[in-house]
Amino acid sequence: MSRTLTYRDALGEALREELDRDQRVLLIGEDIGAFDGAFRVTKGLLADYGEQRIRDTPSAPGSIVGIGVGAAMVGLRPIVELMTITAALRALDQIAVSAAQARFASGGQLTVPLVIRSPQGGGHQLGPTHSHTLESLVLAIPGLLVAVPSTPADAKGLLKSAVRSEDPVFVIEHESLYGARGEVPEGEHLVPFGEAVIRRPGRDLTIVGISRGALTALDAADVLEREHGLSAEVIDPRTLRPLDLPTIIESVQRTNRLLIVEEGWPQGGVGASIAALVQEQAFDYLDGPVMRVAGAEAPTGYSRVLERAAQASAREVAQAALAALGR
Amino acid sequence: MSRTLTYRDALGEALREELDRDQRVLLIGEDIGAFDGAFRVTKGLLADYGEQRIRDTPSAPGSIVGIGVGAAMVGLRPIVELMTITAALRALDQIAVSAAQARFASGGQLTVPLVIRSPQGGGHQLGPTHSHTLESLVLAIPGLLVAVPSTPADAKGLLKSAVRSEDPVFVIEHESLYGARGEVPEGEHLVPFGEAVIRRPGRDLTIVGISRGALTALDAADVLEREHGLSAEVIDPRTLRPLDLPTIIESVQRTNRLLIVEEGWPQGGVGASIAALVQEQAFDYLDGPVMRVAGAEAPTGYSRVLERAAQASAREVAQAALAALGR
Amino acid sequence: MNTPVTSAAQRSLPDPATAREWLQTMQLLRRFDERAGELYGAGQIGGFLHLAIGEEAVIVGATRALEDRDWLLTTFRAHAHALARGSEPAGVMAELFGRVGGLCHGRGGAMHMADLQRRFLGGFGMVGAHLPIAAGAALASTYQGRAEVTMCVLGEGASANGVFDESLGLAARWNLPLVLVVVRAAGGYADDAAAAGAAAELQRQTEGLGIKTLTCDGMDVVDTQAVCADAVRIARTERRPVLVQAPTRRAPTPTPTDPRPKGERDEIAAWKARDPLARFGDRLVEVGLLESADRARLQMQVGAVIEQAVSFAGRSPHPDPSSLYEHVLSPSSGDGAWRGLDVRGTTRRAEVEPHPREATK
Amino acid sequence: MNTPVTSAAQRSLPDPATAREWLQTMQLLRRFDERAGELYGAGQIGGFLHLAIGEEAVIVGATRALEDRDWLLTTFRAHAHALARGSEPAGVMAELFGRVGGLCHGRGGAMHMADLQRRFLGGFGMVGAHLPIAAGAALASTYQGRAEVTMCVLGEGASANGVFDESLGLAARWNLPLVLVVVRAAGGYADDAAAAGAAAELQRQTEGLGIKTLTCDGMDVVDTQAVCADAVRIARTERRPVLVQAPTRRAPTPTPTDPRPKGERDEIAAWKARDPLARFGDRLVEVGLLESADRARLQMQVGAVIEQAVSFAGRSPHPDPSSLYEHVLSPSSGDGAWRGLDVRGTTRRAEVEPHPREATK
Ligand SMILES: Cc1ncc(C[n+]2csc(CCOP(=O)(O)OP(=O)(O)O)c2C)c(N)n1
Ligand SMILES: Cc1ncc(C[n+]2csc(CCOP(=O)(O)OP(=O)(O)O)c2C)c(N)n1
Ligand SMILES: [Mg+2]
Ligand SMILES: [Mg+2]
Repeated sequence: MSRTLTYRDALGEALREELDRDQRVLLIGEDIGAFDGAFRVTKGLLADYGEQRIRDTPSAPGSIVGIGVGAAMVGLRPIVELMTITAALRALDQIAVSAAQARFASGGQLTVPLVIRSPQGGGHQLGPTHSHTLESLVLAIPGLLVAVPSTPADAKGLLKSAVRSEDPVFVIEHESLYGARGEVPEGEHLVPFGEAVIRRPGRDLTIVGISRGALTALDAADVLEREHGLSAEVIDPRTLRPLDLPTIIESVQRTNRLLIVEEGWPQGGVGASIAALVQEQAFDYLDGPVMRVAGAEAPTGYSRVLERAAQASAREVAQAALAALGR
Repeated sequence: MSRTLTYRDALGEALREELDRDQRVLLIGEDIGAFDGAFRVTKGLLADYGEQRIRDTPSAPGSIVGIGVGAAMVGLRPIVELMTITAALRALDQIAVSAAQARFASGGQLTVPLVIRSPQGGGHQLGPTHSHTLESLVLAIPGLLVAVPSTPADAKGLLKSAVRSEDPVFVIEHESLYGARGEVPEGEHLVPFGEAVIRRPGRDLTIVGISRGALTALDAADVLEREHGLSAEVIDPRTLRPLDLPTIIESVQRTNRLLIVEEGWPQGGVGASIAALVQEQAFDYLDGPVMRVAGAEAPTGYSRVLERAAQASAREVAQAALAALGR
Repeated sequence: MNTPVTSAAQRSLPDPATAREWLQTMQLLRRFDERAGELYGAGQIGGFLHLAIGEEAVIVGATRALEDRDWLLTTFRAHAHALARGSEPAGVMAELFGRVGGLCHGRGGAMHMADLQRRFLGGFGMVGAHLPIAAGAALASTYQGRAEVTMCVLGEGASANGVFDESLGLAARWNLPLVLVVVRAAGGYADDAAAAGAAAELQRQTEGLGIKTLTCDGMDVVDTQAVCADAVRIARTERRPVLVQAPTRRAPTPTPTDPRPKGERDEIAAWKARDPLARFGDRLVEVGLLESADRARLQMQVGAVIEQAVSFAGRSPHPDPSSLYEHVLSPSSGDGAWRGLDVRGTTRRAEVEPHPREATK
Repeated sequence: MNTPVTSAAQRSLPDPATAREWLQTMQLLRRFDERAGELYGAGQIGGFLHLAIGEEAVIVGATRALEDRDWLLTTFRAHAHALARGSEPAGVMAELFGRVGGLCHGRGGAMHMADLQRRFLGGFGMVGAHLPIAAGAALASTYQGRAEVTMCVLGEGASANGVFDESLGLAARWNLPLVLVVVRAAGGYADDAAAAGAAAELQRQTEGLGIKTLTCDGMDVVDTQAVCADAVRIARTERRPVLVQAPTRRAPTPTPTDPRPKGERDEIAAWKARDPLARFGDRLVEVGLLESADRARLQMQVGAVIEQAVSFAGRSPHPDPSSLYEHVLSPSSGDGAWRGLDVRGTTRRAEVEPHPREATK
């Protein structure tokens, strides 16, 4: 059975279910307990699970991740929350080296079943330190799985799968989606990694949307249908490592056109990766270049005008789609 | 006049010349003084310039960069050395936020003329913590210029230009090139940012090589000519931000084929960025997909066999070029 | 934990003009925050707006220990520091409105405000990130032979981050004229302010790093100024870092982005009794340094200044969306070779050579 | 700085079998390093090989304070710790050779060696990175109600990095059974080992963080073991972090990757007089716990073991290049959906649908 939940509560439900299911699961993060978490995802958990399992820490991102790594190596299933993905920049050696490479460096002896959760993305005028979309920095790192849920159901299902993973997983939540509502299956709902979902089938072009970009893509598809009679297929990869490239390629083989929508910076972005892969592997199917709509290559300004200008609207995405179709 | 110098000594010469030229230049880094720097780039500088200007620090990458940022804001021209680019992962918030966004966030009031130097790249069996190629993580960051010299002359000329830049610059040196020799102009030799160089002109396909990849590309071009009678044009962008895309596009418009050689991981790599841009902007000129030769998507193993396996040889690059040419 | 080391009453007051200036600046900060809070509620101000109601004494006291040539850095709780340092209230308010008339032309907002002319380097959103930057500023002064001091204001939350120890360690090693002012605001955002003995712990930690450590009553502007002036003097003349702990208490009323901690309902009254602005004003009146009418007049002037600021901010235009790439790089890098990569599917295509419709082959 | 707090002579020796085992393990470490140095010179071993000649006492003493159930982590100077913890010399040597018979199948090398069976988590190449990991391991033990202790060996260089303070702060806050052993090796790689008073400074810094701090003579295995055993006992029974400082002196002879510091030529003789292996062996002979012949026999056994290890390592095959992606992810993630993205221009093309020569349009 499913009911309507917010993205925030879907995450909270996943945490509770995993805490209930597996005693090895514990949460570590800044102000996740007494303060309920900066975005209230961990609301009430301290009262219900106690301070052994819900561990408040000061702001020390690198060490928090490192502690999670060590605890994971010695048998626990820690879930570490970083208050904002920008804090992950201070912890990137622990993420990229300690967490992601331990299995490899030890020849398979060590296992780091660690989950790192963090919000990213703009929309609330938080300016240059709290608004960025950094999934591409995380994706660059081999040995690290990356999930980017865009719906409450996926938020729950991907987080639960992340907790069961033997490998470290970075679950990147979108700050502007915490309040978004959607149907969420009750109980054991696991979204497998590496399975994209076609959010809307279509014939004329394929739009791949990353994180909240998947929702913008859906809105753009509406515009394209309503105003131009065009049928866009919208794909949400849901996880970036593993990436379900076959589903994207299969779609492009049918539509012969691809547009990628992401909020991150364009240089080295996820869109660039997918564009490079698709044109490498399906060049002969493409009737035009793989196009991208990315965030502007600039820090995020505080001004809401500048913040908005840095991200394309659904209408602008629709325009880019028209351009991709040569119109 | 020019003489033959090693890449290491060319860098050292650039440092000396800039220290002599501008009193505001000072060096900050781990063991750069008494120990001459981990790779001896700063050899003898402490004796010649004293401890006010050559500042040894302990291992605290984030704070070292942060100190450089503050000193740059208040009028100096600091050059910060990080012993290995992996250490930059621990300093990435200072690099990406404090250094790269201060000008923007302050509406143009603050200026951060900071140079960060760090070696990257494998070749010495240093295993998973000291061998990686992380230029794509640095490139992702708006507001940060990025130089990747592949020759001694460029090492000198780009570093000197970096010191004159009003914007923060990350100069990424290649660990395996410190001993490489080449002609280096004496005295004032400045390589401008955003000017790619065509290292070898050709007709049949374009190969863009990043950092040491440019040298591998040259070797591959030799193989292609000798063994296949093919003429490859080799382009070394030298700086990644700004990127001299016009030179690459112009070349592709002549050759209609592009292969990119880089040592970094493929997801979100520099190659993916360039591939995405070129197929977007020169699709109709391409007779086949933009192809990439990147480092394997894995940590670097200590074993020299595994380390070698993670990087393509010139011969493998030549093979990829043949594939790109549909042969 | 909040017990001041030196009771406020023991510190003698400064001269009347100075005392009045301090009071009026505190009034300015208070009224500005009250209005900003309202305007935030009304949707005129966005983002995280960290108010400083209750921190007026520590902010004014600390900044009044500085000379014009000194440098100042603070946390995300930045706009009050800009005001105290002398930035135009209109420019500060316009920044909160995200307008071109703002100190940073609407790019930084409350958390990242800077005013270089007043040697206020900002406004730093990441906890602790400004500590090494402050050390670097102090290094630049020393290196250039100028007797400037850098003051870095931080919340106690930053002291658990490794940059705290790293920066202090380097500042001590390099004899940097750096004054850290740790605002330990109970009832704040982070949980650890609640930990008993935290101030003593921090003192031990800091002294363990070899740093001279003082304490002031952050609820008393006179004491704060006196202790910080001492710290600044030591930093300037002895060229070494000094840390000042300032226990304070922010108003326990809900604020836009610091939601109200639990169980503090009864504390509002208690806080009012300690309100640093009211107490300082009362004291000035009591000792005859200020007439009650004068006090009201100062307050009225402040009110007028702030209404002008609000009005200026409201009239100032929004940044033009096309200015998005301004200040990403300096003009020296940005002209010609570089242009922001605005990937909108089509934008950059036009900038390259005209495209043939057909392939050349 | 290297003056031991407790003179070695004052500590009584353990029982003869134990003493012999310690001596022989020290001999093993020494001989292993000497051979490894030669093999490095001969090109059989690559990378950075950080030798531990002179650290035999601190390594054996510290690890002999642990029980089998306890966890151990160390720096890039890892192979000696693996040996001391009981890893097969053949597996350790094969790892240095980068062969499949190595502890980590040639993937980690000297700096990243681990042996999970012996609860040796590694081998961490980034200065200080292992401190929070060690705290996390200690947390896992406590959380699961097991009275295990985690020992984390670090160089004094790591104490200037913020992770040191962060990790100790959290370990203290959470009452973690963690023992840090700080090897302060003069004459080493980093410059700050030379700083006078650094040990006292670190003690002050650590105590400032509220951590119990002990000192041992890192050149004396008996003293090191005794002090570390004390630390382990406190950590285990009182559940709190303890730090042990161990001043040592690595042999000032040039080593493959720690080039010889300047002006230490005369120090070789001085070092020989303090050589922890020679001194411990001499003492055992002096007090009659060991015959000279026995000592030589132990040494011979060690020599034989090491030659076997060298021979094993030499015969062990190199990893197959096709195994490159093994252990990047676990089989549960790696099967099916994920495969390493080996971009060689052509590789992945074949894995997708067969390509039509012509476009479908
Ligand atoms: C590195 C980092 N992590 C998390 C945050 C989110 N954050 C914003 S304010 C705050 C609490 C800071 O407490 P304190 O330093 O005491 O300052 P106060 O709010 O009391 O002024 C946190 C954790 C941040 N800004 N930076
Ligand atoms: C974060 C980081 N920065 C720099 C290095 C390079 N490095 C390797 S060994 C070393 C010195 C370490 O000194 P110490 O911690 O005292 O250990 P010791 O060599 O004395 O055992 C440094 C700086 C590194 N490994 N990690
Ligand atoms: Mg606080
Ligand atoms: Mg050392």
